[in-house]
Amino acid sequence: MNLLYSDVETDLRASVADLLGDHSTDLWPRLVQVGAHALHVPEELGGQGASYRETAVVAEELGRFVSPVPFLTSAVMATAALTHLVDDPRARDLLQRLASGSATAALVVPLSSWDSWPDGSGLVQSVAGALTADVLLVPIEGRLHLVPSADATVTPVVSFDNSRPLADVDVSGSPTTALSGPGDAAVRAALVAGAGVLASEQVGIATWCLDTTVAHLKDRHQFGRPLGSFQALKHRVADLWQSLVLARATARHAATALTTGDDTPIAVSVAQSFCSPVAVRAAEESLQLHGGIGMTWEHPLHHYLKRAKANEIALGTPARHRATLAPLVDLPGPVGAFSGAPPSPTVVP
Amino acid sequence: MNLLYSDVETDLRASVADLLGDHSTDLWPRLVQVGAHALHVPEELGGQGASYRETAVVAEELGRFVSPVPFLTSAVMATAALTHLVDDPRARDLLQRLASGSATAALVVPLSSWDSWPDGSGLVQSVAGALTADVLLVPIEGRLHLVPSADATVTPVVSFDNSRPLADVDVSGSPTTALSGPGDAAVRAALVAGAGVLASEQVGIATWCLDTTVAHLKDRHQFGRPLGSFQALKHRVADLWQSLVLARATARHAATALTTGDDTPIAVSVAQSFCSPVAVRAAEESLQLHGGIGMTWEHPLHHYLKRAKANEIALGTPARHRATLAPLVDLPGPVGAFSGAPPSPTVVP
Amino acid sequence: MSQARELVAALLAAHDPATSERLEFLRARFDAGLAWVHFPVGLGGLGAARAVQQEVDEALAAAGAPDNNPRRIGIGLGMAAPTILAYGSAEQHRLLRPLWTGEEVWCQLFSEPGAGSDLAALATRARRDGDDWVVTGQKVWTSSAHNARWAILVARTDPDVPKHAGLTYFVCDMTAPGVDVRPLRQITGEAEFNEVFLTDVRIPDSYRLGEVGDGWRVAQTTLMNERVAIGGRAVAREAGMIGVVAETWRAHPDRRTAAAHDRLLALWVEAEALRLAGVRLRQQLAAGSPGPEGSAMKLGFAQLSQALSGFEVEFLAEDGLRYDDWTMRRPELVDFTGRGAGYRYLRAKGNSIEGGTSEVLRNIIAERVLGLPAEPRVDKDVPWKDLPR
Amino acid sequence: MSQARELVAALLAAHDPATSERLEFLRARFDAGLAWVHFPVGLGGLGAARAVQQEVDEALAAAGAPDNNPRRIGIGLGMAAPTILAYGSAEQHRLLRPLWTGEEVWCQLFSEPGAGSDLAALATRARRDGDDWVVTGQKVWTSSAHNARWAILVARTDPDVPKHAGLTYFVCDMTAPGVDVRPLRQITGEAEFNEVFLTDVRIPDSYRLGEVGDGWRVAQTTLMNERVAIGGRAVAREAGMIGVVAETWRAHPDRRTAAAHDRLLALWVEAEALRLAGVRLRQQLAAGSPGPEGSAMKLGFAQLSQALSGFEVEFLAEDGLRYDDWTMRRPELVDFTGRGAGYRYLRAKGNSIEGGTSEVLRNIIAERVLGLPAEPRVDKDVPWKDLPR
Repeated sequence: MNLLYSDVETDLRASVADLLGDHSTDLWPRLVQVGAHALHVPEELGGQGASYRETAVVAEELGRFVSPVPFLTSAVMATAALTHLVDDPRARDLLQRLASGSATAALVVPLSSWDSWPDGSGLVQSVAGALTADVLLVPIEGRLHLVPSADATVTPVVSFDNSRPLADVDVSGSPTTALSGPGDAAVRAALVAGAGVLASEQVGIATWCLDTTVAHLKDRHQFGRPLGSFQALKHRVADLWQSLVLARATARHAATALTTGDDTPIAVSVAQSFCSPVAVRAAEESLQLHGGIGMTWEHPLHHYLKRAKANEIALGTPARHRATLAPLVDLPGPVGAFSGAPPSPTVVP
Repeated sequence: MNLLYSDVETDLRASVADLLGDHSTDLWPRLVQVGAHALHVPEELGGQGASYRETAVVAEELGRFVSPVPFLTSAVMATAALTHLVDDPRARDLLQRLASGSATAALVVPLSSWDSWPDGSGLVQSVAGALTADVLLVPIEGRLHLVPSADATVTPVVSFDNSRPLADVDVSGSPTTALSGPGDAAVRAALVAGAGVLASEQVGIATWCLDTTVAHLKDRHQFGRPLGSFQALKHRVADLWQSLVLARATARHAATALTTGDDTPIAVSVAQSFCSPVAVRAAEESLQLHGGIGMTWEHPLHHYLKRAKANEIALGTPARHRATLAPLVDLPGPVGAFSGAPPSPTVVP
Repeated sequence: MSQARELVAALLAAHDPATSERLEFLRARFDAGLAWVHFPVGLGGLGAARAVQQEVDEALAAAGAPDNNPRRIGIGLGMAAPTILAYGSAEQHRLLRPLWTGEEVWCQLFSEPGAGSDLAALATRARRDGDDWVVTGQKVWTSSAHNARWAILVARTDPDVPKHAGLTYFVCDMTAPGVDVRPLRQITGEAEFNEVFLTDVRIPDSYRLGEVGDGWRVAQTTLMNERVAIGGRAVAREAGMIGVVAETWRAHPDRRTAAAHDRLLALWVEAEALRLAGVRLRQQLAAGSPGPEGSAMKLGFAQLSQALSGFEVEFLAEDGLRYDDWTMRRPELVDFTGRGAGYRYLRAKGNSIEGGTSEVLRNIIAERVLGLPAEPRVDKDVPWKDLPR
Repeated sequence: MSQARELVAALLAAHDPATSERLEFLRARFDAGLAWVHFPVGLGGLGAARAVQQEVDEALAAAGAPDNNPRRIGIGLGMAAPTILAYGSAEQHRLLRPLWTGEEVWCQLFSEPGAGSDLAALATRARRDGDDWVVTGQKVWTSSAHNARWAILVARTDPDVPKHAGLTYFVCDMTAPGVDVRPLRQITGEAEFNEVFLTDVRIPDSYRLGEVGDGWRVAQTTLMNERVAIGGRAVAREAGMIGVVAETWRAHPDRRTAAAHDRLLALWVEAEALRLAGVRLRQQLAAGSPGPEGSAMKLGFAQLSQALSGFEVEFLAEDGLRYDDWTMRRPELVDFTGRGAGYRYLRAKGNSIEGGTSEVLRNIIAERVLGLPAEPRVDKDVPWKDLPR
């Protein structure tokens, strides 16, 4: 398991960063142009034939820029679900459309889903990516169904994180096409891939927060000295940096595990449960160390705080991932005790 | 509810501190001489007729000096248990002996007991105060039994906290005298009084740790400056002081509640669960801020660390007290979930 | 005490709250010396002990008398009034009556974009011009500025001396030409505060409070009263943020987990500890030995609000992903616990910044309470204009 | 690489591990250049890349060859040897062979009671006397001193210049008259370290490493190698403290609570994150770009050990109140996770102090990694003798 960034990955990061730093044009088409949306899709399905390691590098950059693109939802999650059902030609067709960049798709589950999700035959709340998706992937009674979003009721909701806007989705009454193959396993694959890649996004967010804070502390003077010369503040950013070193290692490991299929469940839940608190703390500390300016709408910091905090809920909170880990690492809970994850109204395995 | 120290309490503190600061003589007889061991015992039973508020002030000082005296075990816990059974003349007699200072007693439960304790008919491990007690109070089948310690097997154990040495106690085969009245309620009263007073002891420990650390930081120079001029260290002791302000308020409230009978269960569990982490953190931070010297046997700090950490377990860990609070403050746990306290081999209500 | 009781009775007799016009009643109350009893006679007070106030307030509230909506005019009552009383001329003292009745709202022009924790470094310039001062600069974090008739203002009158020595304190007419108030939107979406741009604003010298160059000392009076105000509130068990979050917990049995349960209980205990510390602090104040525990309260309040509101958002999980409204509102009163969980989370972030950052509080505790030595200071003897920025 | 393989084969052919005497084998291995392959030829090495070492070690271990018990002689291997190599004379280089074979144990005489984090402030004096230096002072935290034949020593040769400039680095014969080693008992009850009192100890000038006054720079080589050694160890999942505590958890189903469960899982995740960061760090080292992550590892290791061992004592509750043994032991090797939970808890407290405190590490990270400005320094240009103490 190589946890470093390869030269190819470093180049990829640089070109994605260049692209994201230029706010003048619509980001998604340009990401598609460089193939960033289909990195881990096999070449025979129209993708780049790279791996989740490269995909995770793009996710880091999207975190660093809090970019509002359907990368996680379409390029990672919907793609992972369809890849799982690729024996069905309709899944294969859609996958190729996604890989070509001519369409995006969204999995119709609440963004907070991890080990359970509601049946999609009724109203599904807080779905990410649905507002811009061309096709919705809806889990209904164990099968994944395709629904053109034009046929569904997609209602925008006021989202805590405006950079990943949510919608309530209702496909009851819409014509749906059931894909053959194990729909639940496909959803699970999508959630695992999403969670693993999301850890890298959190690393990107934390990286931006640390870098921006360090720059601010060097620049801003109080009491005749740069803020960054005050030891209490230095120690706090040193601690942040320390956490980020660890977070990056877990995120790289998760991306590698998604690629190799080795150690995947543990690697993903370790990364998810470790990286989210680091990203949230980085954003919170960054705000505090910026002082008043960090409380303003005008400063970009709040986008990072909101994205980091929403990501902490997305695809399983840290506590839920810890509960997932318990049996995997042979650390059982109290005898006869509750597992730690709240029951969901409609639980699908 | 008055949470301040009265003038009487302040005077009491000063005279106890004088006494404890003089290491030349055996402490316990001198504490008895000033009546510190029987403050909250009614005058008609030979006590001082003061209250748990004064008792708590003495406990604070005993914490500040990590004094190895049977105050908590005999003057607080055994006394509280016997007070509960005072209708039995044998209990009354023993209480008067304790109040006169001619004997000490110990309740035969593990020092870690809170909401459950083993039946005393077999071996009871890790009992505090038993090594020096004249009489043992043993809960057997719902009654409290008196056993002269000469008749019991009291085996010293190597204790983590040498300032409150423990013993394993076995009274099987010893002649015992059952006191009339509700023994379980008496044990419960002893544990509640002990836990409430122990919070003040923790405040005393934390106070010593903070004071000693501040003095060290003023005195010790590194890099040509007093350590206390380094902002990162200043902020850490400021945070300790802040926690201690809160801890002191909870400990005063618990002592007041033990006195008035008002709000007692909540006040005691709030104080216990709040003060122990503060005392442990104060001792741990104190060690770290002293650097290497704090790691030596020669420096007194380790006695405080060991006492604070052992106290964290004594009479219920913070987590157990939080579990106790849950129903009292209407914060129920997950539906159908485990209550948070581990089951004990022999549970007595 | 009985004097106050008699005066209350007389006021109520002369101005039946049931029939009196609100403002008329408040003016009469001020004139009766029952506004702030510890103020001097003639300025809304009786020269009485502070402790008497509570009795007066309770008696008037019991009689159904209107109050002056103190939260709405907090800056006037808590910060401007004590400073005007301490340093004001007789002419300036006339500002107190409409201040207290709420006819005239006050705001505070202290903070600047370049001077936050280091308030004494502020750059807004006041140049003497005849009987006036001409003021130019930018102030920030000004609540109520858009409603305010008056402001208290600190400006730099001498840049050639060290920063603390070159400041002067003024009363500023917010309707004067050159005062431009712009809403400052926060991360919550609201614009609770303002930026205030001052461009050649003329302030008569008679609006100066204290001596020229003495502004730092005058400002200390203002700020000390702010801290007392923050630390002094009485709260009931489970009031404030803990109450809201506990209700959220009770309302969602399906979302509870055992780990979250322990965490919430720990926060509940911390909230109760903070409440008890507040009770103890007020008892110390009442006993005449205030003590420095107020800074512990403010530190703890910020930490707890942030921990609780962060917990709540995570606990709500799916619901925590939603927000109530991002449109730019202009609330008249701040309510830290109002609106939704997302708002509470974001707003609480300000608690460790506004009114003195937690970092400055820790410095104060370390140096003034614990007596630790100050760090090396590089800006004490340098003319303000030469300080690195 | 194939050269090393050939040499290993030749060594094994000439000295069958099954029949060779241990010391004889180790000497032969040193002479074959297979001790530390990155050292020069003739000094136990081949002038090869560091990466080759692992292959050599594995091949020899597979053949059942004895090793030099590296943990027992860690200071010699990790600190003394690289410094002797970098600064030593040909005569001094002869110390390397018995150092590597373990025939001669080394210790380190750096820390003093008055100079902890501020090592450069040390007060032990070395005065020139003919061809010798005469050394007097007190050193502390010296592990292995009671077994050691040699020490690396930093002493002050010039108190009239700023502290960093007046130091000189020596090799000290621990059997020389005036060297008094006393056990230093720790809070665990053990005496793992020593105090070393030096009274008029004579050290020949030929035992000096580096120039007079250059001791600080020489010591940096020593300390840098210490840090690399700390950061460089490979660990398996659930190795070290987490493994012990996880086993305690598994062994006590009756003591488990849901809240403790979540806490333990969080610590397990942190241990795994630290392990992965270590893997990544070693990959960076292997790729030739070491990076500063070693300090993150040491910080994290100390935090985690302390959190885990504190958790374990509390989890054990009644059993956590007991200790295994308070008699003063003199362990030859430190085992952070050995003995009982109480020992682990107490011993872990040293992890954030020994080998550079966590506070110093945070300073280093902030200044050298993140590039934040240093704090104002008051001791840079002051003669050592005039520094406040």
